[in-house]
Amino acid sequence: MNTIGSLLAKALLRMGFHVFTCKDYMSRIRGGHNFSDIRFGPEPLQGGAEKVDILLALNEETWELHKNTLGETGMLVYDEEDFTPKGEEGKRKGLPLSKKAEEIGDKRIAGVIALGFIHSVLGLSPDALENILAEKFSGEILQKNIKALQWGHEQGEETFSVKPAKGLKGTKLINGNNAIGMGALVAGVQFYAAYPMTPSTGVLNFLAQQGERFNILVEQAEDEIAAINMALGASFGGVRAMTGTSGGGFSLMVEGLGLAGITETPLVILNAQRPGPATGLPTRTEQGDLEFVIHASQGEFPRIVLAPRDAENAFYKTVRAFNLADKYQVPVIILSDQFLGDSEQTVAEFDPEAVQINRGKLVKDYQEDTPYLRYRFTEDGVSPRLIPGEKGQVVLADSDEHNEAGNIIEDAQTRAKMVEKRMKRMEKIKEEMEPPLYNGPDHDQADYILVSWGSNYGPVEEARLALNDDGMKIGHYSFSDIWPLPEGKWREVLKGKSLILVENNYSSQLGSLLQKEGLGKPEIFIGKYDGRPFSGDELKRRIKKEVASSG
Amino acid sequence: MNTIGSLLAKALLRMGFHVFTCKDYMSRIRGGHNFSDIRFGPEPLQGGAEKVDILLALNEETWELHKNTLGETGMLVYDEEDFTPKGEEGKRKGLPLSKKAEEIGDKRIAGVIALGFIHSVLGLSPDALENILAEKFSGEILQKNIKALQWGHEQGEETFSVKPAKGLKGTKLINGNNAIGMGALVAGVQFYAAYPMTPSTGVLNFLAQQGERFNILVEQAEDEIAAINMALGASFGGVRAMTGTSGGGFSLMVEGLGLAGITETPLVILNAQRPGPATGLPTRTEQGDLEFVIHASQGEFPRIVLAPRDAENAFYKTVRAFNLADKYQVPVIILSDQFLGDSEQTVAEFDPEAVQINRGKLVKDYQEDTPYLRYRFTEDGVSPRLIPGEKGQVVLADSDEHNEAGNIIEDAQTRAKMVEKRMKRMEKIKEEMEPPLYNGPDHDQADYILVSWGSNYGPVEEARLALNDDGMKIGHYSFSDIWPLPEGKWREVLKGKSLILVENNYSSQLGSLLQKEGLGKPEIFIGKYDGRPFSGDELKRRIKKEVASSG
Amino acid sequence: MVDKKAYQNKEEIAWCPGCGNFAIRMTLQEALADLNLEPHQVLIASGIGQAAKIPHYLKINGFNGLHGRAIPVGTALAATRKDLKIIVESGDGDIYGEGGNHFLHAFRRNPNMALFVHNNQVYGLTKGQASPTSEMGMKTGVQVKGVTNLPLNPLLLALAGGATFVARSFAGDRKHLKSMMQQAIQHRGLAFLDILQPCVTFNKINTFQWYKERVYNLEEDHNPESWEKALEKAREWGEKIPTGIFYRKERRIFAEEFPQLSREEIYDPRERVYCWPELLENFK
Amino acid sequence: MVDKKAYQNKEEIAWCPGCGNFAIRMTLQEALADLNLEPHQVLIASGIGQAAKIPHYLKINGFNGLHGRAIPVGTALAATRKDLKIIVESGDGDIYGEGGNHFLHAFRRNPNMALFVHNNQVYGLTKGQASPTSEMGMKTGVQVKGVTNLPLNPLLLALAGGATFVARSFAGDRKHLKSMMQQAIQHRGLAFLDILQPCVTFNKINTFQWYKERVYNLEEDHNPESWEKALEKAREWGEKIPTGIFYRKERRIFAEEFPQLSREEIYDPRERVYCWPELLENFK
Ligand SMILES: Cc1ncc(C[n+]2csc(CCOP(=O)(O)OP(=O)(O)O)c2C)c(N)n1
Ligand SMILES: Cc1ncc(C[n+]2csc(CCOP(=O)(O)OP(=O)(O)O)c2C)c(N)n1
Ligand code: SF4
Ligand code: SF4
Ligand SMILES: [Mg+2]
Ligand SMILES: [Mg+2]
Repeated sequence: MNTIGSLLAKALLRMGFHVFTCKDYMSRIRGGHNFSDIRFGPEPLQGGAEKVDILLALNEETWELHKNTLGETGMLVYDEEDFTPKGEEGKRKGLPLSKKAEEIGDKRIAGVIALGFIHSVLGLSPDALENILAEKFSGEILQKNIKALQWGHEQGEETFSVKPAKGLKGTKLINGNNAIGMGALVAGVQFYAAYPMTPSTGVLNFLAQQGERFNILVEQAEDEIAAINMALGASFGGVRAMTGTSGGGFSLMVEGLGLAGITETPLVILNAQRPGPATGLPTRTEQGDLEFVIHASQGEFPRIVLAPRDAENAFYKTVRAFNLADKYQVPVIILSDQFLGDSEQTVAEFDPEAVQINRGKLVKDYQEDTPYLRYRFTEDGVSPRLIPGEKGQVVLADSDEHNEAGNIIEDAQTRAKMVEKRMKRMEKIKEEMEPPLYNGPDHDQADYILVSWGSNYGPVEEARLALNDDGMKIGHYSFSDIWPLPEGKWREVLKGKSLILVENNYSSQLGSLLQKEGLGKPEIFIGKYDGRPFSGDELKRRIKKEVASSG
Repeated sequence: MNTIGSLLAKALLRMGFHVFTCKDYMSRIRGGHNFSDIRFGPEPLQGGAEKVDILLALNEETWELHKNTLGETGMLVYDEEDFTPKGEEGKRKGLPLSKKAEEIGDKRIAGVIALGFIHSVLGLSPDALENILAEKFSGEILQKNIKALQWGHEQGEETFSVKPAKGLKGTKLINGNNAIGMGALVAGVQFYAAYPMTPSTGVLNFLAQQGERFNILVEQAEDEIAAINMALGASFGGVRAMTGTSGGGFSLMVEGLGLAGITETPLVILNAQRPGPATGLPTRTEQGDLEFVIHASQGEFPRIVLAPRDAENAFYKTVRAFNLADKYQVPVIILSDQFLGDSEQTVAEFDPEAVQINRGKLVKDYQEDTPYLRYRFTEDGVSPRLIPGEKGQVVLADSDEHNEAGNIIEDAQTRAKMVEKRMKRMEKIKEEMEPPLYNGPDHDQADYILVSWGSNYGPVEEARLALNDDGMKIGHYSFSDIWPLPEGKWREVLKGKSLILVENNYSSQLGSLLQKEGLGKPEIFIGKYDGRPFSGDELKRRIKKEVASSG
Repeated sequence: MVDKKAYQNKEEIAWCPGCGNFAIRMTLQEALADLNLEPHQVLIASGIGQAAKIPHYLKINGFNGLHGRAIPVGTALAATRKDLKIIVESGDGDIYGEGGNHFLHAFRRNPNMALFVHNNQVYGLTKGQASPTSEMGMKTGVQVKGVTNLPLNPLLLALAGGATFVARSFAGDRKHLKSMMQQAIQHRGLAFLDILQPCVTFNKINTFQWYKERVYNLEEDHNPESWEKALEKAREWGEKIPTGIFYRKERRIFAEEFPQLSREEIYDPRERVYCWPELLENFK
Repeated sequence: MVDKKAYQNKEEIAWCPGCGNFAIRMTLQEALADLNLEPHQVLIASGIGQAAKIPHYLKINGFNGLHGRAIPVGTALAATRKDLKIIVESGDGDIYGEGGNHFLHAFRRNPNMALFVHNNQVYGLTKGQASPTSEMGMKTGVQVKGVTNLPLNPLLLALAGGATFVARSFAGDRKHLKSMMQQAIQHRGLAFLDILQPCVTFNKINTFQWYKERVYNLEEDHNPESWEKALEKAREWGEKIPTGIFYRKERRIFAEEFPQLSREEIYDPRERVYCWPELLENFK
C-alpha cells in the first residue's frame, strides 16, 4: 500500500501539485490494516483531511474501516474480484484489478492499474507516473507496469477537476525524518549513534544511508544509554554529534542528558514522540513528552527544546539545534513526532548554502600561558571550549561538581558559583528563542487565539483559515522554539486573550507552561490522545463546538 | 568523628533531651573533612544551628574551617598536642587528648576523653554514656573507655546550663532513612531491590539487615533498571515491593516508572535527593528533583509524590505510600533528601499497631464466570486486581496500549478510553492528598506566608517561630503530599497573600507548581543550592533581609 | 492431563505468515500441557519485539513489560512466587542487546525460571536492523555496508557467565523443541534455551532452509556435565550447528532460603511484622 | 623522551592511605611517559567510583562521566579521534555491574582503546557493598549473610565475547603492571586489562597479602595465540591466580574505514558537505 501511495504522491509532485501524505501503520510487519492518506492541490498542504475523495480499497476490511470517511461526492475504487461493497455512499467503481494484473502477468501490479484509473478520474495524464516507473524498473517488468498503467487509465473518465500550483519549481516531497536528517547533514554532523525505535528510526536509516557519502560515522548502539554516551564522547572530542530516539529510549537517556548539562557538552537529541506511557502505541503520534523533556534528569541545568512545525522547518531547526548546542554548550532536544516524521510534504528545495554554522566559543589555538580551564568563569557563563589534543594543554570534563579546571570539589562556594555559571546561560538563551509565529487578524481584532506547538501547526492553520472564511475572528500562535519560552510581546498579548490550546495530548502541557509563566488560564483546551493526528476539518468542527458552548 | 558524635547523641537522648544531629561528609572514604553537628535541648528540634556552642576540633583543619561558626559565648575544645589555635574567638580549652589516650593505652579513645570533658562543661553526669559504652564494649576495652571518660569528666566544670525535656518517654533517635525503612517494614514490604547510591543506601542497608527477621527479600541489583523492573515483577506477583535510589539512579528508572504507570502496577520508589545534575555532590543535600519526578517518563499517567517533613513523618508517609500505591494502582514516589535521610532526631516511638494497611481492590477469590480482566473499565478508573495464580483465571499486564484484558490494541477508541481510565484516577487522588500543614497566626493576620516542602519543614518552622517572637506576623505552609497538589482552602488563602518560597534549589520548583495551578507569583524566593541544608538562624536572617528590601 | 487447548486464546496473531514464531508458540503450548501445568500456574514475562508478543497469543499469566527488561521481572517473580512456573521469553535483540546486562547477571543469580530466546538474528519488529547475533556482512537499512560487529555467541557467554542449563533448539524441529522446553522448565535454576527462529521477512540469510541444512542434535554422544565439552560445542557455528542440551548442572538458586509465601501472606503482609521491640532497641 | 612528571598534577588525592589505586596511578604515568606519549595525546574516559577518579589525579585529558558509562564514551572517541590514545579506566562495579552491557558489546566492536579495570572486588566509593566480582560468602552491610551470587569472571567473559586482548595484572607488581599497560595501549583494538587492586578499607578478604600469595606470571610458557589455552588459564582462580597476557589477536577495529579527521575538519564540519544534488534526487 505504501508503495502505491508513494508512486502516486511522486507523480502528483512532478505534475506540479502540492502534496501531503500521511502514513497510518500498525506495529507489526505484515498484515493488519495500514493505509496512506494522500492529499494534493494547488495550495501548500500541511495535514490530512477528514473526508476522502477517492478511496482505493484493495480489500473489504479497508472499505469497512473507511466507509465513514468517504465524502458525499467521494468515489470508492475497489477490486471487484475481491468484494462487493454494501451501502449506498458515494460513487463507486469496481475494477477487475487482480484479475487483470494476472492477465498481464504480475499479481503485484494490481495497484498500478488502480493508479492508472485514478489518473483518468482526475483528468491527469499518466506520463509522469510512467517516467517514475521507468526510473524504478526496466525490461519486462517495466513493460508490464506500463501496460497496467495504460489499461487502468483507459477505464475512467475525468470526474474531478484539479489544478496544479503555479510556478512550483525545485519542490521536493520530503518527510520530517528525512528533513531532520538533511538538516543534520548540512550542519556537519559527524557522529550519530542510536538504537532503533519507531518513529525515530527514519533518521537513523537516512543518516546511515548517507554516511559514506557525507563522511558520517553512524553506529547502532547496544542500547540508548550507550547511544547518548557515545554521542557525548564524540562531542567532547569536538565533532558534531547527535542521537535520536523515541519516548522509551529518551527515558533511558535521561541520565546522559544531565551529563551533557553538567559537563557542558553540546549535544543534539531527537525525541520523535509516540503515544506513551511505556511502549504505548509504537507507530502512532502524540505530543505527550513536552513537560517530560523540559524537566528530565536530576538537578537543574539549562537546555533548549525545539519543536519543528513541518518538514521545512524541521530542516532549518535541526541546523539551528547544532548551532545553539555549540553556542551555549548545552543539550538541545528536537521534539518531533510520528505525524511530522512520517508525513511527506512538498517543500521548497533546501538550500545548504543559506545555512550558517556557528560553533560558538570553540578555541582554535590556545595561546595563553596559563593552563586551559574547561569551566572558566565568564560573564555569560559560557567557557571557551578547547578540543582535547592541543599540545601542552589538557581538557577535563567532570560529572561531579567541579572547579574551573574540571576537578571535583565539594565546597559550598564553588558549588554555588558553578550552579550560577551554568544557569545564567538560560537568560541569554531565552532572548535568542524565536517568538511564536502569529497568523491571523490584528491582535486586538481577534476574539480568540489558537495556541499550538510543533507539528500541529499545519492542521491548526488549516482550521484557522477555514474559520476565518466562515467569519470568525481568530488568530493562531504556533510555538516552535518552545523551551525556554521565548521573550517577546506575545506574552503581553496572550495575557488578555481568550486562548484555545490545541495539543495532541490529554493534559495540555503547553497550557501548563504558559500558566507557569503567569500567562493566564487557557479557556478552551482541544486535546487528542487517541494516537491520531488532528485534521483541519476535525479541528474546525471542534473549535466551533467549543466556542459555541463556552460563549 | 561520626562515632563520637553518635555516642554523645545517644547519651543526650537517654538523659531526656531532644536531639538533632546532622552529618556532613565528603564523597570519599578516608580523610577529607567530615563532621557531625549535634544540637539538643528541652524542645523538639528539626534542624541544625548556624552558630556552635561547643566546637570539638580534633585537628587544626576543623578549627580553621569552623572558627566562623563558633558563637560569641562558644567554647573550642581541642587537642593541645595537635595545634594551638590562633585568633581570639570565644572561650577555649586545650586538652592533651591523644597523649592521655595513649597513656591509658588506646589511641582511639581520645574522643571519649573529649566527651567526658564536654559532659562536665554541660554539667551532666557521664552515667548515661558509661552505660552506652558498656553495651558496646566489654573487658579491657570497656575499662579503658571508662577511664578515658572519667578523666575527661574531671577536667571541666559546668559552664553551660542545660535542661532536659519533661516527660520524654519511649523517644528514639532515628534518621530519615531508617524511618523510611521502618515504615516499609510495618507496611509489610516483602521485596526491596536497589543499587547502592548515596544517600539512599541507608534504606537498603536497613532493610537488608532486617530482611531475615522480617522476611523481606532484599536484593542488590546489577543496575537501577533491573532494580525497578524487579520491584515491578514482584508487585505484579502481589507482594508489596519497593525500590530506592538517588537522582542518577532515578533517571535510569524513568522508563520503569512509565511501565508502572501503564501496567497500573503499584510501586513505591524512594528518590533520596542529592545535588545534581549528574553525579553532582554525592553526599550533600538539595531539593532539585521535584519537577523531574513529577514529569518523568514519556506519555501521561497518574503518579503520587510524597515529600516527608521529618523522620516521624517519613515513617508514616512511607506506610501511606504503600497504601496509596495499592489503592490507586499507581507508582508513588517518596521524595526525600540527604538532609532528611542522614539527620537523626528524637521522635516519639512509632506505633506499628496504629498503622492501617489498605491493599485497595485486591481480589481474594475471583468468583465470576467471565474471564478476569486486568484493566476492566470501572467508574473510578481502578480495576479489581487479581494476583496471578488463581485457578481458572489468568492475569495479563501490558506495556503497549491494551484492551480490558491486557491485550495489545491499536484502535483509536480503545486507546482514548484507556487514557481516560488511567487519568481519571488523578481526580480522586487529588482529593485524598493531605493539604499543606499551616502554622502561624490566623491567615488574615499574617503579613507574609512562608511556603516550604519536604525536609525544609524544621528549619523554616524554627525561623518562623523566631520571627514571630521578633514581632513579625508570618505563617508557614509546609507541603508534604506534593503531587498532585492537594485540594483545600489553602488554595484560596495563597492567592491573596505575599508568599515567601523557601526551597533547597535554584529555580523555585514548588513556586513553578503553584503558578501552574494559578496560585499567583510568589513574591520572594529564598533558595539554596550549595549542597548544604538551611538552618533556622540562616533563614531568619535571610527572610528579614528580603522582607526589608522588598517591603 | 491438561489439554493444550487450555492455553488457546482468540487474539488475532500479528506475526507474518510463515514466521518461526508460530511453531514456537504451538510447541510451548504442548510442552506446558504435557507437563500437566495449567495456565494459571505459569507466567510469562516478556519484553518488546515480535517474539515478546507471545503472552498475548496464549491464555496464560503474562507481564509484557519493557524492551530488554523481562529478566529482572521474571527474576523477582521466581523468587517471590515460588508457586508459579516462570518463563522469560523474548527476542534476541531484546535479551542480548537492550537487556544484555540482565542476561549477564542472571546467570550469577540463577533464579528458578526458564529463559527462551527466539533468536532470529535480526530486529524483527523495528523492520530488519542487525541484532547482536546477526552475521557479519548482513546488509540492512542501517548496516548499509553489512554488519561489521562480531556477532555474539549467547551460549558461549552463558557458559562463561556461570549458567546451569544451556541449550539450543530450532523452531523447525518441534519435537526437539518441545523436549528442550520441558527440560528447561523442569530444571531447578535458570534454564537458558536459545531457539533458532527463521524470520521470513527480514532475515534472508538464516532462513528455514539454511538452519535446516545445518542443525544437528548433539544429544546422543554428548555429556552435558562437562563444561569443557559444552564450550567446545558452543563454539561450533557454520556448516554444522549443534542443538540440544549443551550443559546442565545444579547450584544454589536465587533466594533459595526465602520462603514460599502463601496467598494469605501476600494479601495480608502485616502478619509478618514481629520483633518490633528488638528492632527499636537499636535506636535508643 | 617524555618525563613522567609531565603527568603530575596538584590535586589532593581522596584515596585511602595504602590503597592499591596509588600504585596503578603511578604506573600509568610511567607507562605513558615511557611510550613517549605526551599528556595532550592521551585521553582517559572514566565512570564513577574510587578508581574512576583517576583522571583527576593526572595531568591528562579526561572525561569523568557517569557511573558505568565510560565504555561508550571511549568507543566514540576512539572512532572519531584517531589521533588520540584512548583509555577507559574505572572500577569493577562500574564496568562489570552498572556498565555490564557496554562491556559485553565492546568486544564485538573492538574499538581501538585500552580498558583498565581496577578490580578491588568491592564497591569502594559507596562503602563496601559486594561488586560483581566479590567472592561468595563475603559479608557486607547489604550482603549481610554473605554474597550468594556467583562472582563473574571478567576474563572468561571477555574471551567468550570475542575480545582481542585479554590480560590481568596486580597493583602490587608495578613492573608487570607497567608492561601490561604498555602492551594494552599499543594493541590495535580493544585491550582489556583487569587489575587486581587491594582495597584496604572494605575488602578484608582479597588483601594485598592474599593476592601476593596467589598471583603468578604466566608469560614464560603461555601462548597468547591460543584461545583454548587462554580460556583454561582464565578459569584458574583460587590458590593460584595467573597474571599476564592471556590472549591476543588482531581483528578489524571499530570504524576502521572512518577517516582520521584533521583538527580543521572538526572545527569546520561544513567542508564535508558535497553531493547535495545527488541526495535531492531521492525526493522528487
Ligand atoms: C527502550 C526501547 N528501545 C527501542 C525499542 C524499539 N524496539 C522494539 S522491539 C525492538 C527489537 C526487536 O528485536 P528482537 O528482540 O530481536 O525481537 P523480534 O522482533 O526480532 O522478535 C526494538 C529495537 C523499544 N520498544 N524500547
Ligand atoms: C547511576 C548511579 N548509580 C549508583 C551510583 C553510586 N555509585 C558510585 S560509585 C559506585 C560503585 C563503585 O564501585 P567500583 O566501580 O567497583 O569502584 P571503586 O569505588 O571500588 O573503585 C556506585 C554504586 C552512581 N554514582 N550512579
Ligand atoms: S518480521 Fe520476522 S520475526 Fe517478525 S513476525 Fe515477521 S517473520 Fe516473524
Ligand atoms: S575505599 Fe578501598 S578502593 Fe577506595 S580508596 Fe579506600 S582503599 Fe582504595
Ligand atoms: Mg529478533
Ligand atoms: Mg571496586
